[in-house]
Amino acid sequence: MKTKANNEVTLAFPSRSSNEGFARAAVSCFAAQMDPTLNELEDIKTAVSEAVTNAIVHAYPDSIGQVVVKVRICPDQVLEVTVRDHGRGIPDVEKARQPMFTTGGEERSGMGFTIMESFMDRLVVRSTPGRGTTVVMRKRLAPRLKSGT
Amino acid sequence: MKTKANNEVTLAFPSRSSNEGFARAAVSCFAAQMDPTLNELEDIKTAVSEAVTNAIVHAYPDSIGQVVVKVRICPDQVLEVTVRDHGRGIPDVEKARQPMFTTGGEERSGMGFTIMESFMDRLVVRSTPGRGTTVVMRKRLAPRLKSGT
Amino acid sequence: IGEIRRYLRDNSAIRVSRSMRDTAYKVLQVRDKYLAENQREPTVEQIAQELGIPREDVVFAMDAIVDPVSLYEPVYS
Ligand SMILES: Nc1ncnc2c1ncn2[C@@H]1O[C@H](COP(=O)(O)OP(=O)(O)O)[C@@H](O)[C@H]1O
Ligand SMILES: Nc1ncnc2c1ncn2[C@@H]1O[C@H](COP(=O)(O)OP(=O)(O)O)[C@@H](O)[C@H]1O
Ligand SMILES: [Mg+2]
Ligand SMILES: [Mg+2]
Repeated sequence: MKTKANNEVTLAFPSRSSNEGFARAAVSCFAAQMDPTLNELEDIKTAVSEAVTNAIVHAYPDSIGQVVVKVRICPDQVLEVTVRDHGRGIPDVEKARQPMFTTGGEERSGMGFTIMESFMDRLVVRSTPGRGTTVVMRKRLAPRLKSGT
Repeated sequence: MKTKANNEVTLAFPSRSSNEGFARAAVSCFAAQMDPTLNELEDIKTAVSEAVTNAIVHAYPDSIGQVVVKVRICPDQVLEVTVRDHGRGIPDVEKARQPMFTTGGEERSGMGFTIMESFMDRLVVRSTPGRGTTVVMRKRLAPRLKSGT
Repeated sequence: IGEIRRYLRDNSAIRVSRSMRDTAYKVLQVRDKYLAENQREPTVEQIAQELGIPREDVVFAMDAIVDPVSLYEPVYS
């Protein structure tokens, strides 16, 4: 089910680690249209950072592939961020989403999906092994008070 | 002739005026990888702003269409920004590039292309009436001195 | 003349990271002041208006500082 967006942007870039920071910054520049608080922005950036990092390190472990991030501003102050790769995919999504589950060895915490879940309101993960992964995250921002005080 | 890029990003968004600020900010976030000076970044932002504004106001005067911005970091500190639309196109590009030429009435200065030319090193404009316009701008940033003094 | 030239060169060589830290520092000051006065978080637009800069610049600046604590250290102390 797709909500109609008021505005949206698509970003596409190669899976280089230097682009993680770019993606995070670009999403927050776009989300700035919704007039968020700094805290809301921090939550969004943290979640985007985890999802994009996964596409960079897990989807394309030994090569450079395309990462596509779509940001949509939906009615009722809802922000939707989709991160898509065409990398190796996840064989068991339910298992991958468990806290501390990682295939990444020592330097990975296995907390990426857990962080996305807790900083956003909704997380949908679709994946096909060998075909790629799509992560959809939504967050509803607090309603804006009319300024005046 | 296409130079190989070290890194690149593509942004696609609808031609809403609120996206002009986003495009400018996103390009500068990406260009930040080149460690530009503030002046260089200001030049880039000004040029991008003119090109994107043209796509928003001239390419799609009474409708919303797609604007695609591609940013490439090329060897030798060269930044290339391409702004493409599929709007109404420009019948006479040479004339349109002249300082003060505008079809936009009172509130337009006709200085957009002149600004792009002077803030960037190179400007290529290709357009087909009824099909759209592509603006390619390149700027070579000053070589970075090794920091230390 | 050498003096001026050196000044110009140094001045134009200000890196974005430095200027962003500067803005980020001001953003955090405005946020803290607003929070103290209103008991709630200001929005990005409120901060942008207070500083007279575009919303995107507020956001961009906040991104430039990974560790907010470091902001208060060398340059400004
Ligand atoms: N985009 C992706 N492509 C392939 N595998 C992924 C992707 N995202 C996550 N995974 C798998 O899910 C696991 C859990 O991810 P996450 O919770 O972010 O923890 P971590 O990244 O620390 O391992 C990863 O170890 C990896 O096996
Ligand atoms: N993307 C575009 N699509 C259609 N026409 C364009 C586009 N960009 C520029 N033009 C035409 O070129 C003219 C000159 O552009 P510019 O130098 O930016 O001045 P201004 O925007 O102030 O008119 C515009 O008035 C318009 O007729
Ligand atoms: Mg992870
Ligand atoms: Mg113009």
